[in-house]
Amino acid sequence: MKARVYVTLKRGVLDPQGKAVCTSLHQLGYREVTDVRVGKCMEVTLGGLPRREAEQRLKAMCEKLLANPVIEDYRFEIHEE
Amino acid sequence: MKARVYVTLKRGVLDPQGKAVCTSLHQLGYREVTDVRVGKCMEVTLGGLPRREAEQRLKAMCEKLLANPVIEDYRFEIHEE
Amino acid sequence: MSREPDVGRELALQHGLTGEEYERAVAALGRTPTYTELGIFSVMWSEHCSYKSSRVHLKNLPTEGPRIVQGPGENAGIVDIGSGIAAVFKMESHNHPSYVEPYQGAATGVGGILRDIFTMGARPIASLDSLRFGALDHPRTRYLVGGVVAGIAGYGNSIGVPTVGGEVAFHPSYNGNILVNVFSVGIARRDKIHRGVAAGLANPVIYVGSRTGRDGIHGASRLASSEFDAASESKRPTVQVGDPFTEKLLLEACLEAMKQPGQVVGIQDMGAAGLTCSTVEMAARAGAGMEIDLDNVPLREEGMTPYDIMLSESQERMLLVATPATERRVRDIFEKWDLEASVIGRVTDTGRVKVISKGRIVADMPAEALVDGAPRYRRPSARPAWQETVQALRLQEVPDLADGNEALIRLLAAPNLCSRQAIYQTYDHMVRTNTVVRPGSDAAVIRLKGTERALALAVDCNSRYCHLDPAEGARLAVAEAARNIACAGGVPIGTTDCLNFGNPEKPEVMWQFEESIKGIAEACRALAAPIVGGNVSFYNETEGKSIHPTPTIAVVGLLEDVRGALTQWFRREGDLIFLLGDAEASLAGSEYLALVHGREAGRPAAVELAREMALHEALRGARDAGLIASAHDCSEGGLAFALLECCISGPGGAVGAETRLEGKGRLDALLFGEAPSRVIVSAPPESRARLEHAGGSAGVPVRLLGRVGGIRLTVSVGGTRVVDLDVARARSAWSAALEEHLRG
Amino acid sequence: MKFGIVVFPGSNCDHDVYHVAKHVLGQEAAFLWHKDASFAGIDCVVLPGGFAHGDYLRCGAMARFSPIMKAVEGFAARGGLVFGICNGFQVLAEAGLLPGALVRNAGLQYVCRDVYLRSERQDTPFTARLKQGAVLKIPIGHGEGCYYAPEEMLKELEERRQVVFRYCDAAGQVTAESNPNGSLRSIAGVCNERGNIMGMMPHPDRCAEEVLGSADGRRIFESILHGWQPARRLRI
Ligand SMILES: Nc1ncnc2c1ncn2[C@@H]1O[C@H](COP(=O)(O)OP(=O)(O)O)[C@@H](O)[C@H]1O
Ligand SMILES: [Mg+2]
Repeated sequence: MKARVYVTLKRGVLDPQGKAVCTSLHQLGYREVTDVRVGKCMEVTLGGLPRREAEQRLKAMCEKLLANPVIEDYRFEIHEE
Repeated sequence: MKARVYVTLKRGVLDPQGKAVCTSLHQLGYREVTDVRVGKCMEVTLGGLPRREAEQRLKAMCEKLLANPVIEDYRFEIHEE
Repeated sequence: MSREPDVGRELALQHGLTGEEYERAVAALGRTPTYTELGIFSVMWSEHCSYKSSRVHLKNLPTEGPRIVQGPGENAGIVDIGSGIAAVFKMESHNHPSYVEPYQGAATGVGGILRDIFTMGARPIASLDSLRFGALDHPRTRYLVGGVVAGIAGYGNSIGVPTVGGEVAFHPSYNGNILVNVFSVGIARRDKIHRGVAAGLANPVIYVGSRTGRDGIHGASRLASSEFDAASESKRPTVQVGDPFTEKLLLEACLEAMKQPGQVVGIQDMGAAGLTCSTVEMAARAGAGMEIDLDNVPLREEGMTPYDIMLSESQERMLLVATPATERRVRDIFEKWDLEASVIGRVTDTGRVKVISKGRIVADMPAEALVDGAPRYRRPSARPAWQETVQALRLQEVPDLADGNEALIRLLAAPNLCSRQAIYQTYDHMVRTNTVVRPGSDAAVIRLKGTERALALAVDCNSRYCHLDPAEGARLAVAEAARNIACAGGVPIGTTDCLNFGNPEKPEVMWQFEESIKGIAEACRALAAPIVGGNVSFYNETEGKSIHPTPTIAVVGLLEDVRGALTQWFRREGDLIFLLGDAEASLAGSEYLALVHGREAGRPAAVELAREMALHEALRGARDAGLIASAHDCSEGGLAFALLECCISGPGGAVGAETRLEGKGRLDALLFGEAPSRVIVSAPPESRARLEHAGGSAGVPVRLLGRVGGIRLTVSVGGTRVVDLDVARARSAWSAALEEHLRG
Repeated sequence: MKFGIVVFPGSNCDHDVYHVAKHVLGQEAAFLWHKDASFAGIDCVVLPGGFAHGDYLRCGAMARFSPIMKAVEGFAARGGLVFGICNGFQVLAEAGLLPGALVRNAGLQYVCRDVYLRSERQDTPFTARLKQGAVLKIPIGHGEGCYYAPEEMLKELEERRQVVFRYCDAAGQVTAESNPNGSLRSIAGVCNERGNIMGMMPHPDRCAEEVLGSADGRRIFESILHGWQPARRLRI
């Protein structure tokens, strides 16, 4: 089973990296871009758990380790294979 | 219009970050996790282009700036709002 | 497993061996090599690993001296610095990988040189980076600078070894082939030095560190030993990714294992050509043999063949030899640091490296034949026909200046002359709390805790000089690096080099190389700074166009008393300013001529090594006697630019100076002409007589130029003010320029 | 006094702090391996700079789960002094022992240079030797040192006077130009409510001796000595 975990900065937290990417895209001529936010995406492979339990455990992983609740939001999707 | 761009390391390319996260999850007791790969996800807001053209331009942005084709793969999805 | 290709001449050619080399390989084995063996030959006999084109010339370098503990031939050179401690240092290139993937290329370059240092039992204490990029207006340059600098920072900062200095230059000859040379120095107790030897029959051979993946297969033979072309793109999978965290663990674990005498018999990092190079070299150095079983090598990927495993260049791996009695303890130490350690073989006395996989012998080769038996070439060399042309410089065609202000303003923001702060500020240059003189002065000074002493470190090469006159350029590079050391108050004790050249199969390139070696040898001999190790990087070409010859020189100096360290900037209002050395300088090969007149021509002013040496001694004498407050080498940009740097490069802000130059001839040459063996010092007025006397007895001219003070730098020649600048404004323009250039 | 210096895999200023404690201050010092948890005889625990566990994911994120962090928490709860420098600050913030988070520098780059700090209060064990308003010259070396906390939390911090250091200019003025990383309210160091845990991004360990260009950092270590055992005041 694979899960994709997305971790993004909370609204309100400055994202200088996103801003820099946006500026670079403008310099390259992509003027249509009005905003960029940069986050992390993690592909987690896990084995042998019923989906319900996997969800619970992933939620715990996110809250404990994968995201910092002061600055980040997270969400995840589970894909069976 | 919003696009989500995912940039991940190519298969076979060492992902020290993913390795470290995986080890950490094990130490926290999440033994069911067998692999973690860490990538970037960018939320790009763009305005006023027909979808077809937006796709082409996003592809070019990825190849020129957002991903490093030497070690990274990318994919993106477009969401109209 | 898929069937291995049939080995024959054709396949050998595809592996980069020549027909004769293949025959030599067959003769060495007495049979046709297996596929794995062919792979091993191809990397061991690649230019990068075998030095086949350079060896005959490198022999001519001076490598001995009373302080030298270990000259070239080991992973790094070793120089005694007293109190039972030794400095262990070396410089390495990572040019091609950095062009292909700048961040990872540069990062793994740092990782590689650090392993060379701690392999010897030394703790790395400082690094320097010498970088060459193409012209700023070349479309890839900014991207490459960003990636390389971030890669050096990313790896060095993380692992906690300060990058305390370096150099950066831009020139179109590097448009398609940048240079990334990294120097590192470590400290070891003299009685705890380790070497890469596989000694002791039946001793266990232990693999430690990261798992082996498919990264970098054929990095040494394909990337580092052939020219670049459009097809290089397809070589991309050979890029390796660095993991500074694992290396940090490896560093600590290795040092811990080596601390206990006798616990580790021999140790070598797996750098270029990975497991192949480490097994073969360790066996050959000890005159012993080794038998390894690939089934015990920790792998990262599935389906790896013996060929892949032997040739992988995965980073952060080491090979060490313990004893049956110490094996357990060594493994415990690595376990403590969360690292894998697995016994992959034993030391034998057969003189052969035998590789087994799944019960089958996949390679069985004489170690000697792979190392000392490697081909050696005395390649044809010829002075290029254009050498004459570029050396011709008719100054009559170059209009002189009436006033130096405008030119100086241009120089201070020029890519090759402006402040490097934007780069070195992204490097942790203070970790380990030894950095007494930080980047931004002629040489960095690193104190040695527990002693009064310090090391001074500098790296240099002006490749325009080398292009115009390779032998002289090399002499000048050594002289300047040593002069930088002297300016900081140190005595040179050893040198390492990184010789970056084009394709050695071209006679002109070979000639440049030979000339450079001659120059380095002469200068190192004269300045008593023997070469203890280095690196040759050939094939720095793109589409047939070679880079300027770039023999980068790093000199390590010793200060007996760290409190005697000097910096380049003026320190006190009212101090007098002197020039030590001759005022005479030349526009030939100067930055000014290139920048303002777009010409790179002439023969650079030659260095007289005896005078250079006398200058250094006079300088140190004056420093020891407490006569001087600052010392700065006059290099690119000439006297006027050096004066300006003395005014604006101090961390506390700008300070003015009022100066007067005497000189006949052209004003541009007087202000911006370049010449070796010149140093600007500042000294309190009461030192004047003694300073002049000291210079006189050493045969070094001492000329009063003016006085520190005010908020402007003025230069008068024959009663006319030819320079008059607000130093605070100059400082901000100089400081901001590089960032602006890089932003575009 | 005995300093305990936590060694995480990836700590790289552990030796620097040890040197200050032992050779500059002449105190006792011991390394505490992250897998151990014995604090016997330790008076002040220091979490040094570096990149614990590679700083992968987020700085300090993984280090907070090292076995020793439970012990650090217990030690602090009993009133022990806990001092996080640079990466150590990041670890304490991730562990929730200090409020807020350290995020990527606004300029995106790692920055290594001297900055100035203003001491905001004297009544902590870490600043006993620094008058309120005192200005220190001190190096920074980080890529993720931008202090962030949500607005309400910032308000609370200010009300409870938990901001210990702010970036400022040489004259002690807090200005936008003197803020090297975009930290909110120019915050460079904070403490917990009780005042026995402090974290700061700048490196006092890098400026505890004149030969390194500034000895201002020594005053923080001396404060710890002074504040911890007033009986020893005369010896300093
Ligand atoms: N790539 C770099 N990394 C670190 N420091 C650098 C780098 N390039 C230049 N520097 C530092 O900037 C200062 C000026 O360099 P440079 O102009 O080459 O000096 P010089 O002319 O004395 O050789 C030196 O202190 C040098 O160490
Ligand atoms: Mg130089």
